[in-house]
Amino acid sequence: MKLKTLIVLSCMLLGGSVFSAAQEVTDATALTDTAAVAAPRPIADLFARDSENDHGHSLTLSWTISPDDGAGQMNVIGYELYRALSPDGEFELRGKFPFGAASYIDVGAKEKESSQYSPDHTDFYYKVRALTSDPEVFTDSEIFGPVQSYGQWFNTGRIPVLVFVIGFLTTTVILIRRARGGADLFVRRLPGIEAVDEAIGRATEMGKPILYVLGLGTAADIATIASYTILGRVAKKVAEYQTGLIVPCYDPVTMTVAQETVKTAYADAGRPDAYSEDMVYFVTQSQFAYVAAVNGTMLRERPATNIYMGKFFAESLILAETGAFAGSIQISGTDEIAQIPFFVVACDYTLIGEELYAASAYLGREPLLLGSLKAQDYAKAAVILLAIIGFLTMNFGLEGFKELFYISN
Amino acid sequence: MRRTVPLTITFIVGTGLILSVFFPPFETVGEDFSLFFDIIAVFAFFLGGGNLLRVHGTRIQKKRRDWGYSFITVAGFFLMLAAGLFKLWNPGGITADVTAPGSLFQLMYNWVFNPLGATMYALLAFYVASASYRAFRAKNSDATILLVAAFIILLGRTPLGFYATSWIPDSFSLLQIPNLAIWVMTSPNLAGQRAIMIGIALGVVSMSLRLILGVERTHLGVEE
Amino acid sequence: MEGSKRLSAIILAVVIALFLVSWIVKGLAISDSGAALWFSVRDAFFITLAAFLTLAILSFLYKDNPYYKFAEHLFVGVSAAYWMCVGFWSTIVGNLFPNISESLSGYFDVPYKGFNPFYFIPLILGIMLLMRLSARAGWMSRWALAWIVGTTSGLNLIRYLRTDFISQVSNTFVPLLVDWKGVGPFFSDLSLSASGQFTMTLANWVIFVGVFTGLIYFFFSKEHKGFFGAASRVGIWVLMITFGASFGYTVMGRVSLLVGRLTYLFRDWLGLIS
Amino acid sequence: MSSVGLIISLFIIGAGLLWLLILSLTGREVERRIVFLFIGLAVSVPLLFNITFSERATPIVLDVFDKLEDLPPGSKVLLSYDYGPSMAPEVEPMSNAFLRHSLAKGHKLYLMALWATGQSLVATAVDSIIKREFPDKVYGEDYVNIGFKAGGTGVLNVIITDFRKMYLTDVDGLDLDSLFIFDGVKSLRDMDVLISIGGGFPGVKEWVLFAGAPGNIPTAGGCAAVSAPLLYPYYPRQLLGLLGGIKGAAEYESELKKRYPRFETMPTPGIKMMGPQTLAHLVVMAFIVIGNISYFISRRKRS
Repeated sequence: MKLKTLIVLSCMLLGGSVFSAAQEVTDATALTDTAAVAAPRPIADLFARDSENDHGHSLTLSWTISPDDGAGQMNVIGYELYRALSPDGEFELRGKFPFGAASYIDVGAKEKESSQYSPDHTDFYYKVRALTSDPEVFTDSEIFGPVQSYGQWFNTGRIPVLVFVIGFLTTTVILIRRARGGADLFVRRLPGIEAVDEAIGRATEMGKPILYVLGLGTAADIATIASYTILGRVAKKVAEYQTGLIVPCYDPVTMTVAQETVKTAYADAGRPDAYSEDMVYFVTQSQFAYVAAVNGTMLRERPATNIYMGKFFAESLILAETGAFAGSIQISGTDEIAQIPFFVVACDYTLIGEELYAASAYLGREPLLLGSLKAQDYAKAAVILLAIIGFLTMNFGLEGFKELFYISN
Repeated sequence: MRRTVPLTITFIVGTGLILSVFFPPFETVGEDFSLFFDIIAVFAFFLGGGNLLRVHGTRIQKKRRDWGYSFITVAGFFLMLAAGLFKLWNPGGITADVTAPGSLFQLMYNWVFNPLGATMYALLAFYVASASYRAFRAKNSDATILLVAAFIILLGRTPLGFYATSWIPDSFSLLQIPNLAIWVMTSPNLAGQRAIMIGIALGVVSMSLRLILGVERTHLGVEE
Repeated sequence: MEGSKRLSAIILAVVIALFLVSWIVKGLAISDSGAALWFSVRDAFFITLAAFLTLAILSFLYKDNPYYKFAEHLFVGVSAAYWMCVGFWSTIVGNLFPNISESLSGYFDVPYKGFNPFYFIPLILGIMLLMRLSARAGWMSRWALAWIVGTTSGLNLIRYLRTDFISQVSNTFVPLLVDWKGVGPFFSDLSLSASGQFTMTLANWVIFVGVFTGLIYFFFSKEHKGFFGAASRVGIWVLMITFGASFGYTVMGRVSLLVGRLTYLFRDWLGLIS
Repeated sequence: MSSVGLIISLFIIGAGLLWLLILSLTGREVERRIVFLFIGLAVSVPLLFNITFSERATPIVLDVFDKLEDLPPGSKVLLSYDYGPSMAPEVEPMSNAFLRHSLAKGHKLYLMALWATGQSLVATAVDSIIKREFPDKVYGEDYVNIGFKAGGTGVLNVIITDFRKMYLTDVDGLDLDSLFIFDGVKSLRDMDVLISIGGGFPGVKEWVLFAGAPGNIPTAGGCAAVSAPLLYPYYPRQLLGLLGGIKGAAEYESELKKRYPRFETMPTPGIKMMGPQTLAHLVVMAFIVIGNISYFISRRKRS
């Protein structure tokens, strides 16, 4: 929503400012330039069509600039676009542009009650007025029309995305089937995940708890959801070993899900009574206050192991350094590229980017999950292949290959 | 049943959102859903606030370690909550912007919240140094590469880096440390980032697919 | 034990005394500049408070201590309420009310946008989420969570494909040789400037090889042996360069943050520097 | 008094590091609080005692400096303020340095802004630098402020062919034709160099793509450190040179000080801000070296 408002606002601002700039040009020139201005020649080839790949209420216009724009008499300072419902009807101003402009997308609102409403399937007639520094002197173009706007049902500009979605989905489903059929799927070691079991054992021996930090992600981050799977696994082990578990949460929704996850894990481990609501608690939804509190917990509870999995930002190093100072073993994983270096430097084990997502499949060892992991590898192989082809085609000047990957909007 | 319904909801919502991208009439569904998400998150704040009070209440009640400090948390919470919800000291009254200058809310933000946050953030300057000292050691080939790359960048940002290699002629200026630092940032660094990014994108796509298909379901909790 | 208790009491007394001194001195300084009494008392209090809180957080570097605990607990309480208030005013009052209720919009003086039944979706889901506080209707909260997870996966799948995956892949399509002029000029110009085509070509090769080997490192279903093993080794090296470089590059930004806090202490509070 | 404190504190830092180095030769580890202490000193001492280091300009900065230096006096330099107050601490030192350099060299200076917030910053710069330090420079002859026009890249598209279609007057409402400095100036193509300061949108990148590259006009830039890596790829083909963050500003300032005796006493916020930075970087590097020494010594001892 915020983004949407922002875009709308900035469009309005931009539109408004171009408009006002054009306005200033006209007004000021009128004041300074008293000499008579000759009428400019009109623009040519005015053409309007429905805008592609949208939900209607929008028309795309193009024209050839007036011969007096930047050449000839050099007296064109801008254009105005007018629209009417019939060729001899009342023309309404739709836009103002500086000189040199030769195209415009006339977007109306789709809500009927809006003042900017522009109906679909309605005939419109357009004309473009070439302006001079004298507001009295201008030339209109020939009228173009009728033209209608209408919505498309399918956005062809996004075909590359669709192709990939379908390809990936098919591969995943096929591989999951194959895995279900009993095909043995190899998965390489992930030292960071293997260390988890070891670390829980160590915590049990030391009689100290395990601290699990889900990061600053909300439930809207896939990394956080990936983290639940690992949390579920850790909680189950912890329940079996009867070690303590501390899960301070940053986001209330995240906390809710984490509570469910841990509760389930304790039930699965056959110790539902050992679960306590105090294990998973909310701290605060403010980055550095959260860090301050977790830092305090680390030095006061002295957990044997700290596990950081999910989305992390600037706090990554503060947490990891304090944990190292407290003498805990630290295992981390994040998909936040800027923070991976800090975890790599300060933690004992780090799951780098994609490894975080692979971890859940690795832990589950279910054929379903392994099948999807295999599909990821196929996709990477495809990327490498494409990169080689791209490398070669670029060298022989075949830029067209790259264009295939162009997503229009 | 209690598990089937949630899995079905996830499947329908997920597939619907993916498809909406390709069909212009439904293009804005994603934005609307993100907005809905924000609204639901605010409801969750009440869960969070309630949980916070419960945790600290228990600490005070059971006189757990450091229970006295829990009073401070609770007091700070209620003071700020009152300042924000009732717009205390706000020159514009209840309809004014909550962060209007002069309001207690804004004062607390400027003089308590902000300095505390900024100082926590500033601790990073210290931790960057202690982490460099502890971890940048040539223990093996990987660690050595990490160390050398970091050292080149650090050197490139001090006059030392310039003086150390200023004798290199301009036609070989790539080998001068400040330029080398720029080159490292723009070439190998870019390559590494890109590999990680592609990997992450695939991981996210695959994970989302698993969630939508209901293969991954840990987050949904117990079967009752 | 007794001794350490007395010591901390003395320290506490000193800290409080210093706080009061700072409050008074600052207050006098502000009222000298012509501010009203109430404002100088208030501003001096807050300036001193901010300075002491800054020092309390910094004291954590030495060790955990009561002053840090105080600052930490205050911070947690204040920040939790801060986000609740902002969320309430901006989202519930700013976005939800204008779409569902004219009288509520009127009460809070926000422009009413007309009744939109779709806004009952988040309202209902939000209430469902709160249901988890009840033992019997707790299962309802899972429906809300399922909706959230569905939204998250649907939106992220497309977003990552479009912005990260496809665009990053096509950016890797770079020419192997950048306008070849012959062997001589190729090796004679090792400058950073792009007229040195060696640099440009090298950069393209590094990017290509880096992405190639980096992706091989991320292969999960292949054992890292033979060619794969060698390639993934190189991949790890590329990643290590990336991590080292990013780490080194951030140091400057982090120091700036500390400069900011110290400037506050030295200039705004103590007035040591101008 | 302050120089005594300065010497003492620098001595403490230097001797302390040396002592730690000697300790590390015995394979001993330094406690982290000691590391913290040194970082604290390295940042606060330069702040308190105003320590500065002479910066040596890197080619990417020197290229801009030399361009302004090599142009004959009277050349036309356009400076665009494309930033707001939040970015100002990092980039304002750059715009000030460009201002001083161009005027001292005798270039004609055209000031404008693509950010609305930039216009008031231009006005401040005119009052605090040009009027105060260059009282002999005449407005409308040696420099001009045409202010802000909205439209971002749209503005660039227009003024690359004609200033007067976008700007009829300067910021004070004076007709461009009445200003001596605009005699014979039609568009951006008449400028000898374009400089954009600011890393946001519209900013350096837009100047390169919409003005510098299509008009074949030398374009230079200055930006915050975070945006610098995104702009490096344009150097040096489309971008003459780039000042990245405080370091870039400090390098330019020191180059200016070196070549122009009149700027001996000018305020150099860039160089000043670099003091804590440089010292902190040196301390971090020293600790990396110390850490490796003690690591190797203790490993040898063990084996």
